[in-house]
Amino acid sequence: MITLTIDGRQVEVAPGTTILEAARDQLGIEIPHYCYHRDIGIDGNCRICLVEVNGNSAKLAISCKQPCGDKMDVQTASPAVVAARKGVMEFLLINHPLDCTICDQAGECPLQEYSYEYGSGDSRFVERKRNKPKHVEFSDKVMFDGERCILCTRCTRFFETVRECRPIGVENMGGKSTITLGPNGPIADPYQMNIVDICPVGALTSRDFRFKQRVWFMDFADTVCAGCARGCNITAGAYQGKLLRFVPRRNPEVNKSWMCDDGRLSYKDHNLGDARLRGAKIAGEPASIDDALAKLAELVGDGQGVAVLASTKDTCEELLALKTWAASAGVTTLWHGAATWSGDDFLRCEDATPNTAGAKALGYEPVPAQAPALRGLVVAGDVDVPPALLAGLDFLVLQRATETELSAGAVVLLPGRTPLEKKGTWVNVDGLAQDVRPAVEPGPGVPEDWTLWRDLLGESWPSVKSLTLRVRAELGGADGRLVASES
Amino acid sequence: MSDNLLFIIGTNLAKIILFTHLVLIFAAYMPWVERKVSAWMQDRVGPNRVGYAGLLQPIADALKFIFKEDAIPGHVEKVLFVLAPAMTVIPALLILAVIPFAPPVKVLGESVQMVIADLDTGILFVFAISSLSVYGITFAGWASNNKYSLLGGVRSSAQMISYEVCLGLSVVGIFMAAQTLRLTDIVTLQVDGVWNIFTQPIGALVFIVAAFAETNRLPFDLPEAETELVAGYHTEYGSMKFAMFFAGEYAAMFVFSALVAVLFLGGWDVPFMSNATFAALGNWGVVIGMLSFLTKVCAFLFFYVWVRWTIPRFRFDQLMHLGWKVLLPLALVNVVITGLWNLP
Amino acid sequence: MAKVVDRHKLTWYEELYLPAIASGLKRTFRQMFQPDITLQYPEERPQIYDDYRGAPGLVRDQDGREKCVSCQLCEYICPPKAIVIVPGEAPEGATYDYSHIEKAPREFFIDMLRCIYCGYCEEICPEQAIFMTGEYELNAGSRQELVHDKKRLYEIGGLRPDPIQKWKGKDDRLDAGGFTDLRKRGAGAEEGE
Amino acid sequence: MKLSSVISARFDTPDSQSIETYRKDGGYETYLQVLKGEKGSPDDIVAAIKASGLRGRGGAGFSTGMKWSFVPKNVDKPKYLCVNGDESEPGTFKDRQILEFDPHALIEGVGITCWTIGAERGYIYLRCEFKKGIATVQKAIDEAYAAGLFGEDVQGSGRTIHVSLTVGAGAYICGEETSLLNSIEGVRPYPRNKPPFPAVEGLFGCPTIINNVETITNIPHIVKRGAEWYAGLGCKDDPGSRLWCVSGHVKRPGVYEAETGFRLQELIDEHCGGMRGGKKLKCVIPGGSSSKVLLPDEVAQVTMDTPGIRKFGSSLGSAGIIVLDEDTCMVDAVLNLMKFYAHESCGQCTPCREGTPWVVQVLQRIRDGKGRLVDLELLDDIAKNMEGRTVCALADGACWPLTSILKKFRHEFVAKIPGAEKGAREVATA
Repeated sequence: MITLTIDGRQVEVAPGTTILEAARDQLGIEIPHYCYHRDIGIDGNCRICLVEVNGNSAKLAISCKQPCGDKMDVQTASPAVVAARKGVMEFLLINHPLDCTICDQAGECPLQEYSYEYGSGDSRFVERKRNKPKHVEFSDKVMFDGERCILCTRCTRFFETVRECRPIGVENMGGKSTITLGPNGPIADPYQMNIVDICPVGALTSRDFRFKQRVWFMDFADTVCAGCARGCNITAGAYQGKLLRFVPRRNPEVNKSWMCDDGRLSYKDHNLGDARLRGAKIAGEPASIDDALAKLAELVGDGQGVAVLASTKDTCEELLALKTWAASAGVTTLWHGAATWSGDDFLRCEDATPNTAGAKALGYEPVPAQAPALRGLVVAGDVDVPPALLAGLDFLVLQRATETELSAGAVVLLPGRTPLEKKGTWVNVDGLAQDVRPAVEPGPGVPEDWTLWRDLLGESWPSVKSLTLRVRAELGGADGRLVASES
Repeated sequence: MSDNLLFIIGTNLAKIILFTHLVLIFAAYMPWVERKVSAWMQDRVGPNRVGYAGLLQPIADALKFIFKEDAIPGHVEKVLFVLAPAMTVIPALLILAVIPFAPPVKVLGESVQMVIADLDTGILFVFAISSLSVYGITFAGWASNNKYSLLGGVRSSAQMISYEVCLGLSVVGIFMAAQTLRLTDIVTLQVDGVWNIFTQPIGALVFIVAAFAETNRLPFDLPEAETELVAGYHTEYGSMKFAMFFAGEYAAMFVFSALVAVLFLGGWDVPFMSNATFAALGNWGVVIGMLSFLTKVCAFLFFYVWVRWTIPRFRFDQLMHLGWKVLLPLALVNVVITGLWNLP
Repeated sequence: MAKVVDRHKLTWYEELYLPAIASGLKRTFRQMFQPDITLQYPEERPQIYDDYRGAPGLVRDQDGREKCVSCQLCEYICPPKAIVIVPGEAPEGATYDYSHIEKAPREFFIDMLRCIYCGYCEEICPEQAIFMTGEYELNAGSRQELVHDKKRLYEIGGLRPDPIQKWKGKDDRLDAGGFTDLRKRGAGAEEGE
Repeated sequence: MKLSSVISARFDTPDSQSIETYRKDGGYETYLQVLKGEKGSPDDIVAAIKASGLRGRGGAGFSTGMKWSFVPKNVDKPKYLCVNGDESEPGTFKDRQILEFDPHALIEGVGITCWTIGAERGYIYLRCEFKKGIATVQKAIDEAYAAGLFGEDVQGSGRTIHVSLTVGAGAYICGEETSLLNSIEGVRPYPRNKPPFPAVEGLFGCPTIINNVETITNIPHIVKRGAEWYAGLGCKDDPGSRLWCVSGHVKRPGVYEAETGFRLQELIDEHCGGMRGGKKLKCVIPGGSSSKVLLPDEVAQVTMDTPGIRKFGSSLGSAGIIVLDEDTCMVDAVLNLMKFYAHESCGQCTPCREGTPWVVQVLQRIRDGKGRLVDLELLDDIAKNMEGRTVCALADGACWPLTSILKKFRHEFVAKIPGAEKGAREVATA
């Protein structure tokens, strides 16, 4: 271990730790930086992370790359450092178009943040600003603006180090340098939109989110992507109850700082609009939820010949409540649905639902190839019902967010929430239990899914938390890891 | 006095119709006057759109009140809510019964007092009835089922009760001096003698202040205090019900102005004229007396408006302080002094 | 440090209050005979000064371009939340000169029933696109009519020549950014300021 | 002063480029001796180079022997030698002479150095503009291979030594040692952050020594004639014989070889024939464009060796002596230089990428008569913000001539600023 002082405070770090990491992780000192990103490594070109090492104010060291040395004395805010940062800020801003007014990055832009701290109120730059290529379509998902670019090369390094390809690179020299597309045409990488997130300025913008809304008007929720079993951690942004974007949230155990483009754009699937089912229906006629539940209980009767088919997009809490009700109603057949898409070797899983592991752990089984003849079927959540199950049913109960062509045949229709409106636990493909939090509210007539089964049971669980505790107990592992046996 | 029943009914009916309409016309035109005077004091023009100098404004207002939808909010106590406006108007008009407007008139050779009911206990009747008007306001506040209204009503009852005492005590001096409660007699005594305002200055001061309070006029308009209570007890009222509160307030102002005139300003008296002079002039004397009386009433009504734009509203504690700790002792002192002065 | 001002001790004369009331009455009475200063509104019109804060309107510059780029700062600053902007891409056919502007409001609503005429929107606008105009007569038959949409706002704002035109004429110098111009040395291709 | 001929000794030999004439002149003898171990162990040679006091001829002037001794021993990675022939400093054209007239001397140096530092391959990195040099060197390499001087198990020594030629695209930045490595590796030639130094982690992540063409050409001479002989040449603290490139307003510009320690004034007056057209000397940039400018009275005193020139705050650099006469407009001169740096900045680090073009823009404004007095402070400030804040020394190299010219010829800048002369005079007298 190496001992050094940073801003007069002594810290002990492992050899090889950089000054920036030591200051951030051990002391919580945020040293400004643009080119450094903890998941794509170090480059050292932006020169704003300069710190003073051992009182050498003439030649400052870049903290993102300089490893800690024993007995080092680091100053992160000495006059020389602040002067250097101001100098770098000035250089960064002189040719920057300063078009925050039309820039989607505004509000979450380190250039804005650091210029608030280190920028000058007025400009000494009276020359004409440099022109560079603007609105360059890097692909159908990413737009590039060369004038805003500060050439930190995070984007090119993302492809080089994380995706091991080089669809874009730096072109030209000196002040004319700009990021440009490679000879193979538009970027085709399925993880390309991550460069939009890591771009510290508004040079790379998502063509999907472009000009949709200013971020400061939006509401954000830290939750988990429902696109596949990986369960990438995301921050979902919504404006007035409508989801506008997903952005990956760093979790070194699951997705680092990344997520796939399809998952990122899957927010659109959760904006249901008018298609949403509000309130319950009995035989196609609107009914109160209480009446519908009573009808359901009456239909199920003693549970003989009735099966439950649950979606693996439901949270463990919902699945547990459903299971408890099924057990009390005499229903012993618990199935979970399945959905697949194409996986890859990076983040995407074959399994396109987020909670298959949780459903398995709670005792739900896949629908068998040879399904027994059923009297009735209760379908919970957004799941494809195998047509074989529908043959010869006396009754079908559907609980889901929207109506489908199956709804016509359902005796009882119950409302449901989308994954982005749920609160609970999902267990991802690696058996990690993760918290899901609602990003939007569904509006009237759509209670939380688990309350339906609670009301059928007649229990008085006040909130989903009481279920969460039981889920955690059932899954084991205080740290949230799933310990339940693999079937 | 004639024994002819028809004659009695006829003359009384005529007096009732005459005086009531007089008061109602005053009540209708008083808002116009108030708005005009307010405007002048504030370097404005005032109503000038409806008719010449806005003279038809009261009619426009009345039409507006009549044709407005008579909405009764769902949350109110209906019976009292409807009753309350009437309970403020009726006492104000009832007091008219004992106010002498002019010297007795000769009709068909009979001398008829220019007062609807020339009671022996006139002034007591005034106090009895005027105390009733507080019920209207209190009921309105209560029935509106609204915290502002209720506060207005509560303030009003407290204020009325406090100042009722001073009002009563302030005129005791006059009775003591005049040794009668009949208002016509009090006037007659002043016509030949000195106006009571000169003999009873303290009583007059207390009475005038109490009169402002009793009519909920500035600086004592706490029950409706717009800035604090929205509109106090009549927040929930509209259309004709509101108009009745409105009319009640102005009618009460007229009545109290008349009382001031009768009790302190010599009623129909004109300076340097005696009862004999009035009698000598015959029915012209009645006309002169009546004009003199109405002039005094108008002057006092103007004084009402004038004070409104001069003195700001009291705080509630100041109101109580003034009523109980200043006016009441003053009135008592006045009684004592009058008593000593008139020692036989 | 707070400064303590002792309350003036009233003399018995002052404590009577009656002289003060009398002088007050004198003042108000005198005031009755002062000339009226009222403006007879529908017949007479007030003088509208340049900095008058009437209904806000959006302006176009001398080229007829809409200056608003829907940065939504006015929406952010608006104290009564009267402004709602639907941002969007600049319309097709924007002139070459202005191709740096990629954004324009798709819709722009100001709810005049909410507007408090504070002028913050004008003050914060980085594009000088929204101005408080001299328009003060707002009346309508319905609430909806008083929610001004983009069309109405441009009617109110009209044309306002822009002395700076910061977006204009950038693209025609795509290759003349000063230092790049080694070949045309001294040709004066760079104008400096 | 006397001119010397160590490196340039064979420049006038007819057909000096061919291996036959070179071997006839005693070439490759030292190399073969070294291969056989007759000149001692690698450590002995490193010690000899150290003792000779040879300094790098590329510009920084770092001790060559010292640099070699930094190569870690006992690593199983391959080691490399890179010869920096990307001669790109304005005013410097000495390496070209070696490449064109005595390529075998360079190649022999590469062989000896590779053997000494344990490298398997030496890269000779040339810029693409050296058309003739590239052809000559390539031909010489082919001849050397044909003569069996390179390859696996060279001359039965058990060592594998290759030499190969790499041609860059002609960027100034490729003369920076780490971006030269990047260029050889085939990636964008951005300079690398140091540490790690190339001697530890260089080409392809392996220990690498990078030396200038002239430095490597000196090696056979030192190994052949001994360290004492070389240390006795020229000035004591900075010994040796160097190629001096004189350009600018002198009668006879060109490459002169001389031992260090002579007086600059003598070189100009005696050998270069004095100022062209009899004009007066205005200033001299003594070590390629990236060094600080010297005024006439300084030129008269300065001796051309590292300690001697350091007294006047400048450096020998790559020995490119640029002489300017009295007619030169210093604003134009510095603008010309700054345009070069702005054009050649690689664009990696923010201060250099944004600062150099800004300087150009400000200077252009001043030249066009639209400057302001505050612009002079602004230029100083930009230079201050660039200097020492970047990965490589290009920004520093741009700042030094800028600040020194701005300081020493401030009046010329002020004269270009409309209406500023009066104000400046007041400032000066205050």
